[in-house]
Amino acid sequence: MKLDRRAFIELTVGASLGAGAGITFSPLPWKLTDDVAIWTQNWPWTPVPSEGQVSHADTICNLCPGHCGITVRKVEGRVTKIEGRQGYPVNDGGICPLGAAGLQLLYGPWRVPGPVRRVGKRGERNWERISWDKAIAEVVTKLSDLRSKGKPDTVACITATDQGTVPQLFSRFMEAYGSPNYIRTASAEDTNELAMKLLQGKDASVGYDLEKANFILSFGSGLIEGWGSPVRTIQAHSKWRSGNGKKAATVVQIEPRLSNTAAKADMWYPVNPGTETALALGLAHVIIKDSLYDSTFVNNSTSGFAEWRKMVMSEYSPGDVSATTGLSAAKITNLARAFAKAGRPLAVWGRGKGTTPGSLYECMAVLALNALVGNINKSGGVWTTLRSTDLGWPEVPQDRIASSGNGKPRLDGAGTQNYPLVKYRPDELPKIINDNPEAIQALLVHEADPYFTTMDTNRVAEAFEKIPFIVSFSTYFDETAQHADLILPNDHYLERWEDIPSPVGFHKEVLGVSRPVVDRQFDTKHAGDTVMAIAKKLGGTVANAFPWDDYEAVLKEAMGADWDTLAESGYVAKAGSTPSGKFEFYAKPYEPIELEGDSYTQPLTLIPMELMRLASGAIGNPPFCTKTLEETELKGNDLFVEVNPKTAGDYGLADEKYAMLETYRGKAKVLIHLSEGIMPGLVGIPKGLGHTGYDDYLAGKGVNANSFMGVVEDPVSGLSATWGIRAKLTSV
Amino acid sequence: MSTSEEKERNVAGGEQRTEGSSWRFLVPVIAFFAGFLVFLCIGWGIFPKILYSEKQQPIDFNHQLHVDEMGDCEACHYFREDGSFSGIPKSENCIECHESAMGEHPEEAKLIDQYIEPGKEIPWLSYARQPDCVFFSHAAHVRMAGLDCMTCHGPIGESEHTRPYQYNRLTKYSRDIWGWNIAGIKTNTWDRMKMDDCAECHEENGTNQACFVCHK
Amino acid sequence: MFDSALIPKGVKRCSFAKFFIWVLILHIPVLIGTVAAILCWGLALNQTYLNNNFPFGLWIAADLGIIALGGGAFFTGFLRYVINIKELKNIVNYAVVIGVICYAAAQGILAIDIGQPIRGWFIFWHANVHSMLTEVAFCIMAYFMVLCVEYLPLLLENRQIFKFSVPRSFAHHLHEAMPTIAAIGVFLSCFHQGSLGGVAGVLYGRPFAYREGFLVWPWTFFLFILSAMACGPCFTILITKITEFFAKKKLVKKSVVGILAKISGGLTTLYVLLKIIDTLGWFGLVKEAGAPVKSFYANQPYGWWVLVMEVIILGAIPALLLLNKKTRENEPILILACVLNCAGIVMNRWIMTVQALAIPVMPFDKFVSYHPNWVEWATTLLPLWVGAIVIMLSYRYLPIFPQERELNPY
Amino acid sequence: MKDAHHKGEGHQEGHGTVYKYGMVINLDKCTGCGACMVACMAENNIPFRKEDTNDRLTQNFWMRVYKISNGGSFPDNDICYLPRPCMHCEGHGHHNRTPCVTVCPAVATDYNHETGIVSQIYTRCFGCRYCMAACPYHVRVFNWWDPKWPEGMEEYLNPDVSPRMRGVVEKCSFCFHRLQRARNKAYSEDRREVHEDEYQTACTQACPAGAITFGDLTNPEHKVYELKKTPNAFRLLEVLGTNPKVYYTSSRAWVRKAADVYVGKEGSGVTHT
Amino acid sequence: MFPFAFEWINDPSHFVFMGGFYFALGGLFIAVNYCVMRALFDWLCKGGENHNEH
Repeated sequence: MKLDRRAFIELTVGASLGAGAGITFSPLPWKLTDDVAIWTQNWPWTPVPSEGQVSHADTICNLCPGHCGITVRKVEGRVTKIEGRQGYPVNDGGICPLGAAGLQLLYGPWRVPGPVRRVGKRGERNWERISWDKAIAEVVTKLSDLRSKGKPDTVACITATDQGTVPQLFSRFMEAYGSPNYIRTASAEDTNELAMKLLQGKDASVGYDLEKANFILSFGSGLIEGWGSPVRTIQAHSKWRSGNGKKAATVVQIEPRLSNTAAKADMWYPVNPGTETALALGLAHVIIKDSLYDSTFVNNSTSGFAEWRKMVMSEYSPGDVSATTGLSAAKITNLARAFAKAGRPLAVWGRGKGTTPGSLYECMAVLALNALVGNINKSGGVWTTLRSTDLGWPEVPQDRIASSGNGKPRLDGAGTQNYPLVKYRPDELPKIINDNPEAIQALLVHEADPYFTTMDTNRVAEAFEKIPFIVSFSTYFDETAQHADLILPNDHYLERWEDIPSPVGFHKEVLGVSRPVVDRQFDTKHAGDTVMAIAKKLGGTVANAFPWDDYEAVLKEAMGADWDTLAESGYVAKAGSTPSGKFEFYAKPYEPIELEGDSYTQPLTLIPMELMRLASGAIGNPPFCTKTLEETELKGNDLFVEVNPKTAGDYGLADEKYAMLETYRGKAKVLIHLSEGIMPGLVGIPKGLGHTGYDDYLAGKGVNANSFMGVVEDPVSGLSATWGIRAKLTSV
Repeated sequence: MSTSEEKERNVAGGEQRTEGSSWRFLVPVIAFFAGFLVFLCIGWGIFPKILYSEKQQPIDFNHQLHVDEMGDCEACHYFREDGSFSGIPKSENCIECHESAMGEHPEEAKLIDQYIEPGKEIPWLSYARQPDCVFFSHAAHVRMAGLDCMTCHGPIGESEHTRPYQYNRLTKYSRDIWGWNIAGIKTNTWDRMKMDDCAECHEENGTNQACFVCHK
Repeated sequence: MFDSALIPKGVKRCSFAKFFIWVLILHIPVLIGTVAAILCWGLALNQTYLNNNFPFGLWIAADLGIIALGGGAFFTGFLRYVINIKELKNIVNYAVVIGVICYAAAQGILAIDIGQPIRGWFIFWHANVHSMLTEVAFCIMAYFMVLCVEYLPLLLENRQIFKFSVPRSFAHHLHEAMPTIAAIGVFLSCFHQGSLGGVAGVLYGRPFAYREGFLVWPWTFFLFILSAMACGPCFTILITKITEFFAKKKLVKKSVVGILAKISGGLTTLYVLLKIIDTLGWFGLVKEAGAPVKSFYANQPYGWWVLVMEVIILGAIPALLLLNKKTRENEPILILACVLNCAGIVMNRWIMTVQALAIPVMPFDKFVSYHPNWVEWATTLLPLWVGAIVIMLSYRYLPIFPQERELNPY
Repeated sequence: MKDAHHKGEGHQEGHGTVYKYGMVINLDKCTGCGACMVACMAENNIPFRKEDTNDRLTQNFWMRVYKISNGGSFPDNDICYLPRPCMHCEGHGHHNRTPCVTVCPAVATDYNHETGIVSQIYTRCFGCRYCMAACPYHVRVFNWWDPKWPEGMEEYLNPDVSPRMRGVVEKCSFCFHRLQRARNKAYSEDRREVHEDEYQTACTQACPAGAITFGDLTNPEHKVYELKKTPNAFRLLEVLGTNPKVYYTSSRAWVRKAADVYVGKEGSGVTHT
Repeated sequence: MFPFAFEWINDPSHFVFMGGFYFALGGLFIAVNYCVMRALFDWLCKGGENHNEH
């Protein structure tokens, strides 16, 4: 058979048709189509979480001073969910966005993997891993060298709070080492404690019985935006709203901006910013004039009322106050009457989330209002919550160097003659260090991020440069850690035992203990153990100050009788001890807090906005929370400042367009958001953005609000009373 | 080939045929059937061999022996109190008896020095592992429907040796899921555990067939 | 010439070199389109400007448009084989070629548009018979097979293949069976052209696109069929004119084009009338639902001009131009009318998909506008270039135009 | 051959009773804190990206809190937060016409008569996104990217919810996996019904304000049964006839009016801040 | 797509939809096969003579 071209074509066509038919009648093509489709359903890069025994464990969230009880859901060893703990006296099952996103902080790439030493310049973020012994040895050599040079007082230590065993260990270490400079980060607690000292003569803070009050007058407090213990306050707000039909409580918000609290309030009075004290005194004026005040309480449980009354009645008539605050006299009078006549009225102080000290006079004026209607230490009123910082530990042995160091005055001037009652003035540190570079030779930072949270970020940066040796105990690579020389990472709050003091603004005392619900993820060590290890290595009296061998022993002993209930249920709710003692009216004349900058070149007023979905304290915002930010707050890497359309019209600013925000302290490009919710002439900037630490889920997004504002000293308390700054906005 | 001659041949439409004999037409037909048979064999015979590959279990486990010893399946494959199913036991279940060697079987020796002592989990290859998108509730089937293990897992309880774990290279599914017979013919219920098999059983018993009953 | 053995007898074609250069030039946009497609498949659909507000964008609008323009194939086939207008014999072949290209293009674009193309066949295997998209997928796939079968005889009539007796008799028998095949094609096309209309019409969650209707189907079902029948022939005429321009020779007699234009004119007028009635009916429906129609056209790029442009400028005017004889006969006006008609239909498809999604439904929704990015444009135009290459090949090697030899004796 | 429509009543009867799960969200209590959004993302393995804040329209949210305003000028401006999960629309008629279920070409989404929940099966969906066009509430989101968790973060993924892959549509499932677990528990106690407190969604459980109540709308013992009848209760886009399962209550008239398709006088629609 | 599939329900919409579809596909299948068979028979029985008009 001759194989010519035609036959060849016939052959191939025949064979290929046969092959086609053969394949079609075999499972090959159909099975492959099915399997390739199934392959797309199980791509190797799509994670498959491992199954296993589900268990729950209770602990306490330590991401903010709210200290909510949380229940952790675990699958075998993995923690998969953080939920609010049912029945916990503070938050009873609810949780806030930051608490719910806590796992992103536990497992995130921003965790410090182990003790690391800085390589290269500060802020360049490259580290080398070293062992714990070597790290501690390095700290010890540095500290003992300073001690030998007789300069123990040049060591400073910053912690978030001074209550609880770990902060007490740090303050005990500082005392044993010989430095008086143990400093707590600034917050409204400073002013509350100072007010309590002045007005009640007690070492206590202010607690509010929000749940039972039926008329809430809030002076700019972000009640449902993170004030006090956020979840507890939001649940109180729900009680006020759930009178099924008739309202359980009336809420009045006094704030120049329509915050979420103002929106949800029954009445929102936008007063000119900075004039809240005048309004408080004006309300007092009307209450006294109409003699609506609780005379029995005022007569026999207060002192200095006559003089205070004279001061209030002389200058704060509704007419004058309406001139300064911009609120009509009629409104002021009606508000005062409504407040006084309400069954259980309650005036609340602490602007925003209470992260800045604010004006002491304003705090005392608001407390005086409460005193006027006699709701001090009564249900639905203001409670003095005693603060116990002594844990019954033995006396701190001090050698010669230590006692000489402790003798020296504190760097930040707290407790010296010009600031007698103040315990800590953290916001002053940058100015002090910049004025006297040798002031601090070594800085220990625990559970705080001063580099980010202290006002006037540029000065802070300069100050940090001047401190030769910085040690951070941070669990995450936050700003301070990134500018530290050595990081001795503390365990994550889900990995460690720690006693948790009573939540901020809570009228009852709830002592909690957080327990490790997941084993250590990284080579971290409990900060208490690290401090004790350093002390033991330093030797001498510093070592003797710590008779315990590990932190758990410290905790058991410190908790004493409560330890059994704490170990079992994780918290102890103590009955509030009502201290006796008179309430003193502070009759000094009031001068308003002037803002930095001049009103001619900087016509606008910049005020910080504290958002519920944006962590503005030492903890960086986890990615889940940053994702929930509104598109009128953050877009790409630029944050929006809120401006009233009228103001924008006057200064040629357009919606969603760039503008240069300039103040006496800082300058940066921002986006403009026209909002009818803010008073003309004001510029609102969200607090909590502008991080450089953590990971680029958060780093580089927005500008740090603190970089625009500087410290304005409160004439009465000496703390920083900054509530804003004069600013200029020019469209770019 | 000049255009004229070429045109002429075109016009004729190539009708004159080469002088081949009349069986010439068989050439494509044979080619067709040859191709057909070859590819049929490839499809049915060789393809399954390539598609499925095989692994041995880490330990050759003797179910029969353990069932005689322990009583029934629930001894090792038990229900947790929240109703979820524990599945293949962890090595801590084995430690209860095999802390030290109970006989001189080589597999037990292997178990002890490779897994019990170092405290490692035994990486069992689960025959009936459903993909991640499937939610299978043993409680619903064993407790409520009263099915016995044999219906889906077959007579694994009486097996003396673990059969090799065959899995599909592409989808990573165990062969027990898509089925042993490439043609999809199912003789007993445990030969295949695909969606259609679940649907078939649900259909017969009138149980709910909404998507979220079996999917997650 | 190199490939003279393949060129049908009695026609003149340009040199193979010139032909090959043009094919190479066309390969540049094809390459760009392929790169865009690979980007979409490889890096997922974030490469486009589609988002959660605009799940449908240029791709779906182009799909609907291409299939409406490809309606010329089924309608011309319907006229030629079912209504038996013999004259159309000379253009039905080209209509089929255009149809194949359009339907292949639509399926190609869909393959890029869906998020998981590898399991796209689930639409057939796990079909939900109530969904308009299932109906579209089934009928497009089926009609594409019909079109391929209609294209097959043209392919077999290539000079070299025609030499073999089996293909020759197969082609002959196919011609005999063509009326039944065309009838099946019409049956299928009526369904999927309608379902494409139903795609938008059934969305009762979108007041802008929702139309009540007849039994199961919304009015848009019938409007889309009618508009496809009206504008399909126009598109065929347009492509024929363009081919004649590039081929620099007359390929189809004026009378044949005239018939198509006349029928198309009548149908376009009917379509515009029904479209106006439907729009008015829709105004009533929406008012009853409480949404003032004004708000549909309040957001800037989609102002009232959209409605005017779609129905009047690109609808009524071409209808009138095609209706009366004088303008229909005049060549440039005919081309203008065809262009306007086709543009009107494609715009209608864009409005029923992208604008329907742009109009905010919840009162507190923000209006967001969308425009396609280069990846979407490149992949949408990719089938256009591939189609051009296929037309060049078919024109060169297949006897598409029976009247060509008659019109250009040499 | 099955005779009854598997989606119809006959077949889905199953053994358990028929539930109709729904939600009542009190907008007076809701503070807009976003805990529901975060809890939902943590529970359902929802991915997050660095560039999420660039474009809100490609973000993946199952529960999204809308910030709505009455459009007044200072100081009469008022804002309200409106959490929007999936409405699990029931539609009308015997064969319900849930907008997204009727349009899905591959039955990747289905309305379950026994629980009233619209399921979404990610392995069946091939990403044609037609259901996203059909849903007027913007509930359905598409995986424009392959989800990727930073190194180490896959530890916290919840095994009850399978992480999705690129190219598929996903939406709020009313935390159905919790009903699956609750059923397991019920079966292990030899009962079929699931009590109100055994099956609550992640957002309901997390809400600090207790604004979200979840339960069976047809069961008088469940709280939602009463709450949905309060005079101030309303539903989003009621007039369209989607018959959603999520009710909202608000004492403010402008909030109630902001829910429907411009119902009432002309141009009563609200602008946005 | 097939009566044995999971989604298949014997109700009018399935019969109409799938019926129409299989009708169309079947029609096409028959038409094409008819032509193929006729072509093959021409080739097998008639062998040589052909008709070259087309």
